Amino acid sequence: MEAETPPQTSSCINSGEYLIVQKIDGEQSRIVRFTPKQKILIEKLKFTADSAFGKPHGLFEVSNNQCFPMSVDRLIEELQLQEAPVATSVIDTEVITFETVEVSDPRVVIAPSALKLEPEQKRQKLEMDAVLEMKKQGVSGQDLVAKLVEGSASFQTRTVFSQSKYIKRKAKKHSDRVLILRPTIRLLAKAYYLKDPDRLAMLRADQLALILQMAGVHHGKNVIVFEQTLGLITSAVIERLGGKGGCVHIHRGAVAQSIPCVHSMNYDEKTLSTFLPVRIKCILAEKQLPYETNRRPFDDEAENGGVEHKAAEKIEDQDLEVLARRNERLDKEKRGLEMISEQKAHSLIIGSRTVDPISVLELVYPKLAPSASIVIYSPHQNILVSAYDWLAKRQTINLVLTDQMCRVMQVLPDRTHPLMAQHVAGGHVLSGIKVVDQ
Amino acid sequence: MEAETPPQTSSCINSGEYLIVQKIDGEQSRIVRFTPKQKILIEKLKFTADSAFGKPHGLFEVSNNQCFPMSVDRLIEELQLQEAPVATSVIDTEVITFETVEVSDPRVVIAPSALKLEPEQKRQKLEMDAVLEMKKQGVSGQDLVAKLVEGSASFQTRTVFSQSKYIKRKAKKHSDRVLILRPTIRLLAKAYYLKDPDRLAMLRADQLALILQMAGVHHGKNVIVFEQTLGLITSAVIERLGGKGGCVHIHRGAVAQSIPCVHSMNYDEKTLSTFLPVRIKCILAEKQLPYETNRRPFDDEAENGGVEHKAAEKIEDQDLEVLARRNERLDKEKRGLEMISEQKAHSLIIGSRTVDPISVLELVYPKLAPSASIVIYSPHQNILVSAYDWLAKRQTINLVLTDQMCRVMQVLPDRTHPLMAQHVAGGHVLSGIKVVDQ
Amino acid sequence: MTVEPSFMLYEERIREGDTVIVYVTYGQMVPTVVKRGQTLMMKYGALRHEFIIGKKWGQRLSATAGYVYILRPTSDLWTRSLPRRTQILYTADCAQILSLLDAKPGSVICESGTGSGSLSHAIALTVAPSGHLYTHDIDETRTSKVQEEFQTHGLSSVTTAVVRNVCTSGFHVENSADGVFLDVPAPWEAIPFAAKSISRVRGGRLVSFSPCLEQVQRACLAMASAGFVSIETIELVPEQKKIVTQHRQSLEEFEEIGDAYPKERKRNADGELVENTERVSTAIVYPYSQPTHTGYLTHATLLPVLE
Amino acid sequence: MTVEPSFMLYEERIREGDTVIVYVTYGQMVPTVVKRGQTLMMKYGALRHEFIIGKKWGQRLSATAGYVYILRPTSDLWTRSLPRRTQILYTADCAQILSLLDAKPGSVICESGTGSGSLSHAIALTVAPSGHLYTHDIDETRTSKVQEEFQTHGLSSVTTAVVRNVCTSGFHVENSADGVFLDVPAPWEAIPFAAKSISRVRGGRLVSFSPCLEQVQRACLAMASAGFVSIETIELVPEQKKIVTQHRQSLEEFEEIGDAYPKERKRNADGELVENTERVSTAIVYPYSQPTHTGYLTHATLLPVLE
Repeated sequence: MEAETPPQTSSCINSGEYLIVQKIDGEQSRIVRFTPKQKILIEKLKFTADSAFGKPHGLFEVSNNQCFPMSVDRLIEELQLQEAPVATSVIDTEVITFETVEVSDPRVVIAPSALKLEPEQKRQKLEMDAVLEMKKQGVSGQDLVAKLVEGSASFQTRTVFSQSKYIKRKAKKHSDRVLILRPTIRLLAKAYYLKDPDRLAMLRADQLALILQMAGVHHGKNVIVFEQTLGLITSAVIERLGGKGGCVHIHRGAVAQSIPCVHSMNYDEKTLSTFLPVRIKCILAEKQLPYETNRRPFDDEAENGGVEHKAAEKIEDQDLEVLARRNERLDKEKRGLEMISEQKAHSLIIGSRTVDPISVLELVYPKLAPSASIVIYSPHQNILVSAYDWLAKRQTINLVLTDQMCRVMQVLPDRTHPLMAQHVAGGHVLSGIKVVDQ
Repeated sequence: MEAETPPQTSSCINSGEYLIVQKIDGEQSRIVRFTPKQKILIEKLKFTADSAFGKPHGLFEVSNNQCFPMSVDRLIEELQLQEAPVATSVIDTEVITFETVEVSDPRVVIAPSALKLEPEQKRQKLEMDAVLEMKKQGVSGQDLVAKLVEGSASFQTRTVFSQSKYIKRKAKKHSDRVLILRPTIRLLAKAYYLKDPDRLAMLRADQLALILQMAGVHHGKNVIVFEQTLGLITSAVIERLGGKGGCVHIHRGAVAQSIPCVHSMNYDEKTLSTFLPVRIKCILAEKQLPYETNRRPFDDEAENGGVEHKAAEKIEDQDLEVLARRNERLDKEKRGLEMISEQKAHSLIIGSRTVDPISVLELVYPKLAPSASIVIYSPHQNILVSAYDWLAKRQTINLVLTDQMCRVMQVLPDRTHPLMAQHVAGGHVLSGIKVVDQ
Repeated sequence: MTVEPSFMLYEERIREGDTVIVYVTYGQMVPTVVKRGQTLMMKYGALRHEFIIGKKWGQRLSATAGYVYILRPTSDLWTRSLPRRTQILYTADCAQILSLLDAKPGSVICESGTGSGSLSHAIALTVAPSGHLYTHDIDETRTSKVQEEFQTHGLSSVTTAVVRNVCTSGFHVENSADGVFLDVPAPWEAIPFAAKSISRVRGGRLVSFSPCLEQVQRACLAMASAGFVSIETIELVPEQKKIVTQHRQSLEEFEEIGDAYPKERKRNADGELVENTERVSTAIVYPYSQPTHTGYLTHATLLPVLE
Repeated sequence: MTVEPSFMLYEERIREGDTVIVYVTYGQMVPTVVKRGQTLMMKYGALRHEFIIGKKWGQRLSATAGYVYILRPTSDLWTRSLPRRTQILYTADCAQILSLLDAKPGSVICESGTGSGSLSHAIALTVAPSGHLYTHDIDETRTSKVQEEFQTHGLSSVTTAVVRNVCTSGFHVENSADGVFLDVPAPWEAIPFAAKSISRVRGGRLVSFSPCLEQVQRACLAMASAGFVSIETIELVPEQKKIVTQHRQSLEEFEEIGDAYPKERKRNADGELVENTERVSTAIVYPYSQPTHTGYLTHATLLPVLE
């Protein structure tokens, strides 16, 4: 048995840390590196990173460009106050009318005749200037809601039920509560999926979870990964290895790039020791190649990336530190290539967007250890059907193609149903096990 | 306006009628032609067809090989008696344990060690002989359940909740209540789907409904159908036309065969007047061909059919009646071919199992009226992707590929959830609209 | 004799008074009644109605700033293009409801509420010419709007629109319907009335649409108490896909040209133009965000009453 | 020094004491502990354990009546082949639960109930070697069985199985867990105890699995009252597919040879053997009947407590 790793006792926010920022009841999730003097922006809320340093991860209230730790108990009291009238079993037609507004069905054309403003929107429009004025004056979200509710002409005539709805809607719009959390694979997956599913090959968090389980990724395993999912699969594998085993990351160019999901997990050195980037070139050549020192690595991906962080490497040959880093990289690559050539890999994960998985299988499959798990993800079922045929011809067993629906339920008194609309883009997972005859 | 068709006032069962037979709470649905002296069998229940003649369609109780009309009120009283204890909010672990038994997951291997009999099954096994004996003596299902419950050793020790479950399970097994219903497209679709999804190209009832709506099938429309779904699509179209318009049914061989779903709907002559079978040969030749009187039509389908009824046609050239029928057939085929050649068809529906839809499109698409709806069903997404490409090249507009999940909910007090397992095989629906430039 | 325009006449060419669906793109359709002297103003330009009359259905026409297609109205196109006044039942649910009602020419159907009239049109077209639709709503503006539409669409003779709260006053007809459809906030209140409206001698079908499960639970209990059998609740979740062409890059190609902007040719390391890689047609879920729930459909049968 | 067998040792060859998964077909797998002198009896023949020892993991072996493969146990294979003692959590749910718990090496996780031990194994393998699983069940036969399995599988040092009703007595550890998983009939009773078991300084995650919506509704209320935030309920519905080769018959071919028994060649009208038509590989839903619901997963976060 290995020595125990110390439990993560520090839940204080440090400068330089990547963090997840969410508004309570908000839609977005942002991954931000908190550096001194930085302004953090989330759904129109703004505060300085410095105001968070040294505070424990968790709930904050934003006011005057500063964030202040806030007790969860207070939040819950407020929520219960808002929810209380809802918990009765009143049902009125407003339920349905309101939900109609929430559904954004892209198949519906709103004909000109329907484009008139709803009465309430009209009211809101008139109030907007006042709201902006109050915000400027630094009135907190909570007070803002109170003022709005007070001033709403029609509020007195509403039913108890729709009153609570009204308060809640307002609270959502003007909330100034944010969660500042340590990134987890699950939160990263969700944030990138909602932000740009295309760049992530439409990989949903629930499918990522399935991939890890089907590939049997645990402490000490050797896993080969080829992915086009912003480093998400690689990062998840690294976390699950927990500092022992290896995650061979097959990458384009001289240095692994466009893998923000690896960087933003704030991994310590021990955890990162299993991260073994290997150049495609070396895989193609079936041996380690020297670096061509006169050429800079391809960097068009960094240009097109549109991601919030990029590999910090800049190659300057004179720099000793850089040389040391290159040597470390070569050492790790050597370990990765040995894992392949010596048939020591227990799992192969392919998460591809443009590359045909068969092209990877042709090079890597023969080098897998027998009994290895193969898991291939693609947003395109056709691509996996071909891969299935390829694997079936090589007597791969336990072959199965799965797809899964993941729906969020709205659970509220007398209003329980699946969400009316949701991001559903996703892919398919093909898995199997390599066996040998002799 | 046309004269009104008389409302279907006769709800009495006639000899020669096709009927749907279901047990209350049963799993199966059978389509049977009730003829004199016939024995009707449904989930181990047996009665003579004669005992149903002249009675209204609806609920029956079976006893001594006879069926007797039964009032729904009695059934409901009994059900409420059974359900009453369930309506409380008691929850115990039995809920979950019991549901495990219900789930039949084919992916699970029951290892030898788990193959021991559950205690309750053991008890039941011992009781089985007694049950069979009572049944022979003509004891009704209701009494049988009473006796079983009485005699069950463990019954007294059960909770109220599981007692009601127990009664219900027993009631289900020994129920002697059957529904004898006039067939509807919906019931036929469900019955054939559960019986043999392969022969039906896995077409589910909910997808059939979507096809009809996307194809815009209504009174007076002209619709071309090529299908390999036992006549189900054709029959549904005929019903929706209601005696006006045309349903061109493109079929193999000399006579339309393997279309039990058309026969078992008991259509009157007026409704059937829109059924226009056209031979593939004539479509290929782009003209009506004479019958080759010396050759019998292909009939291997009738052999392989495995369906409960087949086209009653037998060709005997001497027979005048047969000649008359052939002439009628030729007349209808002529109408069908004219509808195609004169570009009068408003919809094309393809529901294929082995035939490439493109092969049908090549012959029929150019002949559709502009603004015609095209709807193609296939269990294979790949096949529809090719058809999509074919149609897109011909400027077909409004192209969309849809798939839909259809889940049944269990709605019971404190036990509401989607069914744990269900038939899910199905297909995909591609639809579009033909337009013209000039 | 002049014939009134109707959704149920299938003439080859467009006449004045016809309702046409002006199709711009998949997401853009506008229903219009053709009337001399009028001009349709769209995002993509103007189109004079004179220009539409006499043209073939399904024909492509030039507007001032692009092409449009003039389509024959169908139940589905009407649902997708109608002016939205309230929550709307989409084609997948409409199709299923017609099937669960066993609707066909000759059926007598009661509906409440009328709402946008999306389902009302689907039912009217299905039961015509010998059946009838009675549609009920508590909001007079809705019933009169749908009545007006039925008039314009040639469906007046098979429809009756009634201002009525079916939960308190029941349906316009009793002992005569083959099917009843409910889309009301408290279906359990309307269910005993639904049973009354169904023909005793023929029996009939009931379908209730509810977004929330709590409504479904109460509706199921009410149906059982009202004598309905074969009670079942289903949920449909359609998924829309589109076809795209997809790369099948080899690892070598990926190393050379990367994955970015696959539509363009790329220069390789030696400055040569590199061919696009092999592509296949494939279906992807699109749009990425889709409706994942509309409502539960609870359906049941009322058997004929034994005399 | 002899090393004890373990799911977490990745030797190339099989040793005595190892648990192997004997794979016959997709639906047929048997887990066995290899022991000299024993023989595995299967439907497809007998296999002497002597014959297994020293072989490579993943190797094909001949039994008396056919081939089998000897696989290295993984979390998924164990779930699919384990002796079923009770309701079981399948791989799709296990995978999701691990993710929702943010489980990783070093995590301290509490679970109740233990049940078949399917999820227990998945958790133990994930948190090893520096984390710990505390699994609770009211049924002593289940905890002792899983304890025995953990022993055999080399997972004892990272697991503790406790006979305990968490709904009345809470969890074995307090103020120390990173995650709590509940699969109990009345989760709302256990939720306040779950909050207590979670580390105050680190905070943690809660996941509750319930088949019925009524359980979910009460659990959500209980979570909110116990101070959890970001409460969300999801449902997973996996769909399994298999690849088949599918005809692309032309209409002419269909007219000639029909659609029946496509695997055989057919004689045409002139008695000639006709070639099979073109085929493509395609995915179909298989088996036709599949699990469509296991349970809802409600998950939430307990934030670190401000000191």
